[in-house]
Amino acid sequence: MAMTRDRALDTTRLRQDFPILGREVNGHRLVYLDSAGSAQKPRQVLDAMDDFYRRSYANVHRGAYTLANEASEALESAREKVAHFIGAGSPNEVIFTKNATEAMNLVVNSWGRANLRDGDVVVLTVLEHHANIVPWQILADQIEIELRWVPLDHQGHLDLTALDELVDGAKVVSFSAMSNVLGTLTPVRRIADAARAAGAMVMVDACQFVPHNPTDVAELGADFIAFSAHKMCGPTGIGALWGREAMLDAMPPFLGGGSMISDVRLDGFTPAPLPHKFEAGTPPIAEAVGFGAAVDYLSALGMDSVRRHEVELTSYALRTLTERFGDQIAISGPSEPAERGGVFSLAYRDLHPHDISQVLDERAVCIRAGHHCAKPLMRYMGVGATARASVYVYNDESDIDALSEGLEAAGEFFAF
Amino acid sequence: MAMTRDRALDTTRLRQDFPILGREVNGHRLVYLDSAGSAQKPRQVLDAMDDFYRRSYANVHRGAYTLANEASEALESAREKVAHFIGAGSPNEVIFTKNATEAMNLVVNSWGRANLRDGDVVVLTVLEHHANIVPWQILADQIEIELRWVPLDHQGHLDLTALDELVDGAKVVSFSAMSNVLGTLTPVRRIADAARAAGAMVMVDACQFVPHNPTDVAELGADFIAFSAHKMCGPTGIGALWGREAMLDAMPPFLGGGSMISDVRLDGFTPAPLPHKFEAGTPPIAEAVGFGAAVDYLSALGMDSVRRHEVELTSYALRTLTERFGDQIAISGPSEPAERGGVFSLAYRDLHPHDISQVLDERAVCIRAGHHCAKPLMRYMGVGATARASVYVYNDESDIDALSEGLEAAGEFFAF
Amino acid sequence: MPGLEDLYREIILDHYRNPRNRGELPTPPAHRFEGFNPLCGDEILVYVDLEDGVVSDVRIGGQGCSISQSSASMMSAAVKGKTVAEVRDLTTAFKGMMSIHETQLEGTDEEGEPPPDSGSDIALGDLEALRGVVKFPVRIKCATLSWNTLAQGLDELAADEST
Amino acid sequence: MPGLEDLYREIILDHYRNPRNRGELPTPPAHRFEGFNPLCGDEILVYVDLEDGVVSDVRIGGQGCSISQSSASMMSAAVKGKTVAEVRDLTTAFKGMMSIHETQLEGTDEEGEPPPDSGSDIALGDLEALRGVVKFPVRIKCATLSWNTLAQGLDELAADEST
Ligand SMILES: Cc1ncc(COP(=O)(O)O)c(C=O)c1O
Ligand SMILES: Cc1ncc(COP(=O)(O)O)c(C=O)c1O
Repeated sequence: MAMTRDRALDTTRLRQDFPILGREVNGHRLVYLDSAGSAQKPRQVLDAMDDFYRRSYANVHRGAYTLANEASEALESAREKVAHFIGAGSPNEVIFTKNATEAMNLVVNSWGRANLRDGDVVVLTVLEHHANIVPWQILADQIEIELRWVPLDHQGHLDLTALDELVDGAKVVSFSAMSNVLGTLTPVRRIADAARAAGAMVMVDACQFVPHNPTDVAELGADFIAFSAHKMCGPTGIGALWGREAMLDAMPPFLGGGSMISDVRLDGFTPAPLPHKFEAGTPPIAEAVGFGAAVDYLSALGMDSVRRHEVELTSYALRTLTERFGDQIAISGPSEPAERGGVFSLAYRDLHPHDISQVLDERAVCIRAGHHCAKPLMRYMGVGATARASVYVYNDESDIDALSEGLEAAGEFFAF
Repeated sequence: MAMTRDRALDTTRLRQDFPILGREVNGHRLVYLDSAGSAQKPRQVLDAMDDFYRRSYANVHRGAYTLANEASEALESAREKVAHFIGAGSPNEVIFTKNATEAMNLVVNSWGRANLRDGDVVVLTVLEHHANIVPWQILADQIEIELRWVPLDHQGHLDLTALDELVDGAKVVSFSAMSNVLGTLTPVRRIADAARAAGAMVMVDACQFVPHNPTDVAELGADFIAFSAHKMCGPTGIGALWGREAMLDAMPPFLGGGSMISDVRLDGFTPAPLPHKFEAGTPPIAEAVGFGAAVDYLSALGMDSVRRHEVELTSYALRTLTERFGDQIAISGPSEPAERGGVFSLAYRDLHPHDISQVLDERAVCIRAGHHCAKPLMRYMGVGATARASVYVYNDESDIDALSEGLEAAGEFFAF
Repeated sequence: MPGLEDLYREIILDHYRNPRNRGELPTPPAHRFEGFNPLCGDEILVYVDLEDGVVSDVRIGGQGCSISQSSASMMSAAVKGKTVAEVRDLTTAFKGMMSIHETQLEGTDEEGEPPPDSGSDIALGDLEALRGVVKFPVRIKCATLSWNTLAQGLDELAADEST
Repeated sequence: MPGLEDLYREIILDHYRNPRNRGELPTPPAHRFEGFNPLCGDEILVYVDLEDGVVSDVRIGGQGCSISQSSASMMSAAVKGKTVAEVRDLTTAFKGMMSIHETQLEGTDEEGEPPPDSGSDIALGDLEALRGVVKFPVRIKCATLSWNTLAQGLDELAADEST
């Protein structure tokens, strides 16, 4: 593909920022198409963490010495960056967790235990990731909540024809802003408005949304959103929960320990104010520094451009794969690029996802084969697994072409 | 201090491994005496993480491609290293958490909810860190457990004269193997044996023990131990829970989400086998790599040598500080180096810890001033805060001397 | 770096394309064992008829990748007519072959040789073709899925009968 | 890099060595307000006698570092004889001075000047000596502890009276 001047992102230049993309596997250049699983990291993020450890590392919030002070400022400035990135009203609304999964467990446990009673209804959708299903099922072992499921239409959109009935009487509506299997973007605001009108709390699993779209929590209309740094060019070991300050304030603590208290006596404790109330123990300090750097990196690219880039790539992928393979390929999810992100679950001939992925790996094309932590969705789709390719800022048309050629090769290899 | 050949560790050479120790603060070389708060990191650990991100990064356990495979092997090999470091019977007994605090919350929630009933007794000690107090207090809001407290003797040892009565009828005995304020090493085996004889589960907060002593879980005799990587030359964002396999096996999951399941259906889920059952969501992958590298680093030094080094330094500190300041200084905890670690809570004249720490910081001497997340102990000691200096592998006598001179200067500054 | 041909031997592809003993058996009298691979969602069904401690018939159902399907197909051919004790020995031998040997993972050239500690003198026959799988650690679970399903099923049966 | 002398002005050390209004007042009629700094464990007690909306007497108890103790001592001297409304204004002015101003944190040379948006025309007198604290962010909580304790106490009192 020739580069044209009016592209949303200059991927050729940008790829230089990602050391791992210079690697070869099996003699081929790495074609990384598993960013929905986890994104690669630019050197700006890696250097920020490394420099921090080499210059300013100390535990935070407790020491009066220079390093401790620098470390605390680094942590809190990362919190401000993340808050700003999603349009939060205050950094106090951003809780650092170990990943998005912990963020959702925090809400289910803290808000859930304080607010749910036997017989209460929690509405989920069938396209949810396990992280937004299993915590509710664990809670359901202790409080007899009823789970209701929003179904899908034939294109993998949420089927909202019965939305009003579904949310009627519900205490919670919790759903993903973008499916990590189908790529579907869900109408967050519409669902949130309906849910709030019905008096329900709204949590949004924004793991696949925040890394790929401009995010403004006020616009989304949810009470809580959860996301992970590692899917947005940041490090492992850190995620974030955003919540409305008044709701977080009213919630009981989740994990107990250092930092999350104002006072501890033998007979009880007084929790600290936000955000520390929900951050027990030594936080992921260097990881927060990396998270902040990731947010800086993405902001410099511009989230509008990131989204435009992915729409371009999505159009290219849908078009070229369909042109090449016709009805030998089925790509799940909405056919309209504006309604989806760059995540493509493929069914190709009758090849098993594992076998496709194996042949692709031989050519250094990395895709995910499996259930993508969405087994209820797999059952709903009537499959055990899918082969999933997903793109991010560093991918371009040549990566889609490599995928395409790899599929061709897999088809030949297993032809019979 | 001149170097002699028969020292336990060659600190002069070893300091070269720690980039941050080359830094100057206020024109002085950094004298880092807050390793009980968090330890500094050798380049071996930083490089391991950086290399991993630059060469082999991908999400784990889910992909069939080369990078995903390398990342999974890196994670599991780190688990094996940590397991080996503490003498665990199997890597399945090592659960990676975000920090030691989460590890203890995991036990309190999972084991606690499954096994404790109204009226049950949990025995703690007054020297506990908040991480081993507050989770129990949170649980006590839901199950009416009674907390009993082991007192201290005048030297800061646990007073075990009434041990048998204290553990009698208890369901849990949970205590620290080494105080992060007093430095006291507690008789873990003796307490564990008494507790187990009484039928109680035994959890050990080993945050200050594992980094500084050869550790063999079989010898300790506990059911669970918790510790954090960041206090043992490893990164932030990761800690570990070790538990007896049979006990972990019998426990219900704690956090729900991806990776911790074998199957998820709309009507329920089946947890995965150990260790994944307790590791919901994307784990701290690069952090595990760093944890493994930290364990390699410490193993290469030899934990016997690490302990000997700290006993040497402790003797030196206790001796020189007392010689210099006489009854103007009071150092908490056991006076016998063999009974303690290198953590020194100081009361110096009537200076406030904050003011001491401020004057020391001017000279780049980093100590901690505060309650060290042990407010019940502070109240027990009748103080609001202490000034705490603590040593690790990279400290030597010159650091103690710098502390000593700083104290002298603080005394002069505030003299009246 | 091992190549695709190490994994996908011709005989494996043949069993994948033409699976043996595909189908179901009426239960009872047959026993039905179910297994799944939580990593990829593959599911396998193994039906066995047992007569006097001998596997008189076997059928394979479910879905999976070429490795799990061909392994199941080969297994069905290998166990038919064997006693339960013989099936157990064969399973041990097969899983021995499938366990990861450091030297092989390092990528030395000993593809053809049996690992030194496979130790058993049980002939694996066609199953030898699956040896290449050990070089692709994530695929080992695919190759052993049907075997684990059958072994666990037989164990449970034995446990049921002894109570 | 700011030095110790920026933090520990002579007047601060003087209030630390010779704290004004140290002690207790009988409650009632006095009010007793308690505050603590969770980071370092410092605790402060502020006793105030109020007569017709005027702070007629004040005493300081508790323990803390030189900054929190001297700030409390200066506060006690500053508020005695003032109306509650005046105390509120003074608190606002003081906390305005204590809020972190980026430029000052960067370490420029404007130690002496009031930050541009402190804006109030209330004379802080001796309290100006605490201005250097803003360069030591962790110590700001020490300097504001007594002020927050008093302000919160007065707020609660007002709330109680209005119900
Ligand atoms: C004795 C003790 N327990 C628990 C902790 C908590 O460890 P973390 O903050 O890494 O969870 C610490 C350290 O802060 C400690 O010293
Ligand atoms: C939609 C969705 N939700 C939740 C998660 C869980 O994120 P994490 O594993 O970082 O906690 C993921 C990613 O795996 C995801 O794609």
